[in-house]
Amino acid sequence: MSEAIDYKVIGTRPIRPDGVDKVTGRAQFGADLNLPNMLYGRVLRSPHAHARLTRVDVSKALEMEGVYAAISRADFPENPSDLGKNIMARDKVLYHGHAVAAVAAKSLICAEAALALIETSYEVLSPVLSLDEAMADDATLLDDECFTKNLPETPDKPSNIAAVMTLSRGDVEEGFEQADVIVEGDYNIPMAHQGYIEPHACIANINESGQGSVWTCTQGHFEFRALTAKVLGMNVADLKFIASEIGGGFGGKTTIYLEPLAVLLSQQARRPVKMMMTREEVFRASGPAAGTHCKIKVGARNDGTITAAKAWLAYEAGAFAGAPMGPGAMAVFAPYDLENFHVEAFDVLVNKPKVAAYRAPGAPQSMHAMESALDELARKLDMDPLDLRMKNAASEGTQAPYGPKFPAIGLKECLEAAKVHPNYTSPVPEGAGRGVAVGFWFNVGMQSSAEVHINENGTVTIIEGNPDIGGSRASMCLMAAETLGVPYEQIRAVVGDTESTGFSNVTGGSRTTFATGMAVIQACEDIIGQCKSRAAATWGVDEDQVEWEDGQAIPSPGVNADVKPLTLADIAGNAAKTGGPLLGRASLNAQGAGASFSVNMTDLKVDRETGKVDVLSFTAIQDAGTAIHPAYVEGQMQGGAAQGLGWALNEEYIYDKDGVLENAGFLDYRIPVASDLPMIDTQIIEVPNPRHPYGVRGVGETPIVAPLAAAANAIRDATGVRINDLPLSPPNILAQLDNA
Amino acid sequence: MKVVFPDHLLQHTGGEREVELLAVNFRELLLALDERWPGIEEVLAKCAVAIDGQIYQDAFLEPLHNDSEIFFMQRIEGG
Amino acid sequence: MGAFAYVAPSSVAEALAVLDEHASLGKRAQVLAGGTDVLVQMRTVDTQPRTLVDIKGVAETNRVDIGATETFIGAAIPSAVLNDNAELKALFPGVIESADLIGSTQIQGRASIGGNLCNSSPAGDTIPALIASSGVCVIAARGGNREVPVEDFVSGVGTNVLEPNEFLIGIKFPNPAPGTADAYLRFIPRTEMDIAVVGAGVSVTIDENGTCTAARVAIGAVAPTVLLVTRASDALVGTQLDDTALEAAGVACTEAASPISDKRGTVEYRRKVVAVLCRRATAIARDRAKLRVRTKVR
Amino acid sequence: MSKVQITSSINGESVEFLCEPQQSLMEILREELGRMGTKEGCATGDCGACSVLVDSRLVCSCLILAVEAEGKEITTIEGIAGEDGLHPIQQQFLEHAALQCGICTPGFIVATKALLDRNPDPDEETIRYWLAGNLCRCTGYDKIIRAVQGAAKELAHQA
Repeated sequence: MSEAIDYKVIGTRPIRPDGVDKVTGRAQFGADLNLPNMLYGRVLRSPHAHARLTRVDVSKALEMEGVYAAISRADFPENPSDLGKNIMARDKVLYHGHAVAAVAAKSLICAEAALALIETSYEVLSPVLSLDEAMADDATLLDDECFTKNLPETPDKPSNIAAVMTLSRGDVEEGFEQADVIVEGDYNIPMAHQGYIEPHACIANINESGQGSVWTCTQGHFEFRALTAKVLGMNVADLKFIASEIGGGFGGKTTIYLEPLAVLLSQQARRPVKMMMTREEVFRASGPAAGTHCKIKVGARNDGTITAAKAWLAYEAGAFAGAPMGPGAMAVFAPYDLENFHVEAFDVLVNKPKVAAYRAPGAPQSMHAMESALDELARKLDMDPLDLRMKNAASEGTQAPYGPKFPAIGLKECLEAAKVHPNYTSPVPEGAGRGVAVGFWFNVGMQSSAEVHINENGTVTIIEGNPDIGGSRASMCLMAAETLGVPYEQIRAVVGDTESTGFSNVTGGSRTTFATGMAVIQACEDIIGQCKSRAAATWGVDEDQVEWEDGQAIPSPGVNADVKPLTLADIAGNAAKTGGPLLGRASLNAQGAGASFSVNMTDLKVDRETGKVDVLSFTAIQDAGTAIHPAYVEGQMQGGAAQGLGWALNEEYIYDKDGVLENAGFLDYRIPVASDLPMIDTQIIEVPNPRHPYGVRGVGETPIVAPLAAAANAIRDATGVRINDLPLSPPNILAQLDNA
Repeated sequence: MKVVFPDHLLQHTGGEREVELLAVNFRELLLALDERWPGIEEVLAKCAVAIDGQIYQDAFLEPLHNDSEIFFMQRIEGG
Repeated sequence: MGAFAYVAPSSVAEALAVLDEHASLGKRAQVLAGGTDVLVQMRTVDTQPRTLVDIKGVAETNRVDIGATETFIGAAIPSAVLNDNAELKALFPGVIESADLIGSTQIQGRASIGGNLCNSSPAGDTIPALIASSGVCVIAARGGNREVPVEDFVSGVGTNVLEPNEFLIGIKFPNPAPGTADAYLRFIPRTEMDIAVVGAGVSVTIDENGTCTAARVAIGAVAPTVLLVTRASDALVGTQLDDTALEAAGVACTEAASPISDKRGTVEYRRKVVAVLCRRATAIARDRAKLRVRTKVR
Repeated sequence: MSKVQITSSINGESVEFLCEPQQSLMEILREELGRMGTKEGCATGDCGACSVLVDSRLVCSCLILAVEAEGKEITTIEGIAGEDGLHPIQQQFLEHAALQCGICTPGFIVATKALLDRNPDPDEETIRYWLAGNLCRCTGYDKIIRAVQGAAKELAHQA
């Protein structure tokens, strides 16, 4: 670990600026705004998983009293993108729950009644519901125009395989020949949902000329504006998007569903239109994580050195292309220094909702397969599973499987910490099993903007463009406090709307504290420069004779000026005389986000008569770079662990033979409840990212990756039986124990 | 400098995985590559790139050195 | 299209009059107690208008009456209230723990035994426990109350013997004889918040020698209705309730079960686990009964 | 459709409203009365975000008809803080960073209030089972449980 830097406020755990509003019920989420004269919008959804939509007629609904607008495909621009077709079905419906029409009415009850008056006819087609079915040569096609991308030559006939991707190095077959031990496995994971507690909701208020505003719960209101404008053929400058507080997203609120519908309905009705998905609609018609089928083969020498690794990864894209098979393929072997590997990945259309990002999209599925295979390899080699990973671990300078050499990374530090952690060194509880696994995510930078306003009393207002999901406003305030040298309490952070601050990409990819933080720091540096110049003007000295220290301007050492230091408040109070208000700003496209690695371990107990799993302990160790607000870093690690465990143990999309989701509610889509989990121990490893002023890496996504295999490996340890397919639900476990 | 393409771009480079080129920044590199394989610039513009180990989603103005290692890769987004 | 209406009668007679009027006019009425099933159904699978007849204002449906020989539990009492009744808990621990398993703390603030029974789901948590403890439904009807043993109340998935102009007032139980105790177990994948994948309610009576003299075993979520498994009882009576006897009762449950595969479990899984729960619940009931051999609980 | 007039007490204040017989208390609280602190996560009683106290008992406001609120005393999240500021439960949630997105927080705080009102010193297992009907997808519950433990301690200290 690198030397600890002595920060003043970074690393402390102050109360978040939005906290009081959230514990008192004042915070306004997507559905929490009502406007005068507002209507309620509802969506009619397809009762079929795959059908030609031969007729849709909203005219009778429009005649109903209390109904002010009704729309269907005819109201949208021609030549839609896939996103446009997902927002509103055109010639085909491609999943059960696909939107086919929408109405706006004076009440929810009235809107619901109006849906029954919309006339539709369908020519039902057979649904394609599994990867095997979809990839078969004679498969029913979702899209006759889908020709597999990235092949050396474009194929001459369409298929459900939207794209393939390969990654390779060395010679795998030769590598396997060098191996003393080879393990192979075949792993299936069904679709799972992000399960944010707040359903999608928005209000659009659009005038006759197509100008107006949209209030919405989103991970990125600038990108929602861009996507909505594109789907509707509108001008982004005519639309103001305001991000409400957001009740969880985890990737699921990086794309739009309701917004274009609300905009069109509002424009037609000339009144504000509020739309809220029901929980059932969230499950049926927003984007879950891809279901996968992964095959892994790994060979090693007796000393544990991996000589070759091979992966075949098929991802369900849902109704439209775009499964995260690329990152899945790039992540699968990322923690390891491999000479010979080959990865082949597929983006496959099936009649299920179009998948969306879910925390480290693509990585949990492929890495579950690899980390399970490594557990088997360690058993065959009779080697400690952490030692096996350490033997092959990537470190600074290792050529990553996806190309470049890694800069400073913290995998080995995490493995070392795990090896001596009490959850690893203590005896495994009677009847339980212990599993370990490694997680990884790239993290990204991208575009961010920030403005820093110094108020007349020296307090600071930060305006940034990233919705705050997990406490990022607190992190922004901390980084600004550190940079400016003023107390945290003196700073407020605000998420501006699309008209009040510069463009920012979504809150996602673990980028906000990294990239938006970088913008905030630069904006603060801009302020410091201005303050120095104001102080110089006040004192009548040159700018280079002023320094900024502990939140005040002081004369540089050796400068002979008999002046008192000027605090931020002093300079702000006198701003009118020295050039007007103080406003700092920065906008950037942040590069150099640092990859983050984790090691998870868990003790699980299995009831061999019922297959029920008890989670006895869980430890998450992760290289977070510098932890700006450690409590929220721990929170990300704990939340990711809970989501990963949920996916491992009970969460799954269950479809009937017609492609109808059978568990579209929190009763049967079983996310972990409080009594399912123990306290989740965390250990933050801080290997600073050299590309960030304070060493931030990005934290939010890596935590969901390792729990899947850690749980599977613990159950293998507890029962002696390797169960390849998730979830490790009681019926699955009991069936596998009986088969063994 | 060394420029490396991933498998899915080989269809655009006639199967060449690695080339040596000279350019002072990334923008010039793209132009040089496009000269060699007309049309590839448009494809590469949609890629991320790693320059000496650092991943850039958009590297347009990044300076390059004679001994730089450049890997094109798929863009990463996140949740 | 009709509309929703809500009435809250304050007596049995008034409630019956409302139900009768609707029945005679062919209008739909539905009795509402805690509403934890009714409201969900109204919002999802059955959105058609109806008159909701809230019986919580009818005193009898809120009464707990622990008599010398029998106990009456009103149909509309929330689980949370039952759970706070220590005397009731001591008498029928299995029945109360079944009520305590319905949903979350919030659900228990509303959900009632009567509602659980009238919802008539094969997976209803209280039903196996009510049957095991020989519960009898007290039904308000126009000619006076009528009584139906719980095992005869549910007629199919979601259906029961109530006429449209009747409603359930409560359940009565014979007070447990010396050496008698009950227990209920259900299996769910999580620790809370799920619908039973399998449930088993057991009541046993043992004599001073530890010999089982009477037993009732009822199993849930493994057939269209909750089953009273007499062959399981037969396997227990006359034994010391040892492992062999428990095993045999479990096998009888597996044989009696005719489950389906659905999103909550497979046929094979349910058949297997029903035996496990029968064994485990019987062991709990047995251990409780041993503590009561010489003492009548009331 | 004929609306029904209802009078309830909400956070100690007498409130009259009109509702359709099939509307839930949650819908009326939010869409008619503007008490937006009570959140909708599922409307089927599975997530606990809409938790309120009705005559001091913890319930999901999505599973009560608004007409059933006649004459009842309802406490929502807006009624938890006292005249002197935040309730210790709210304060402890802040100090323990027991919220990330915050959508589940009002429900958790109302449910915690109901727990500590009846059991001032619950153990971890009791807390976890009591709160099993409140779903949180962000925190993994760890910091929430610690906040509840902290609140119990704080309240005992104040008593």
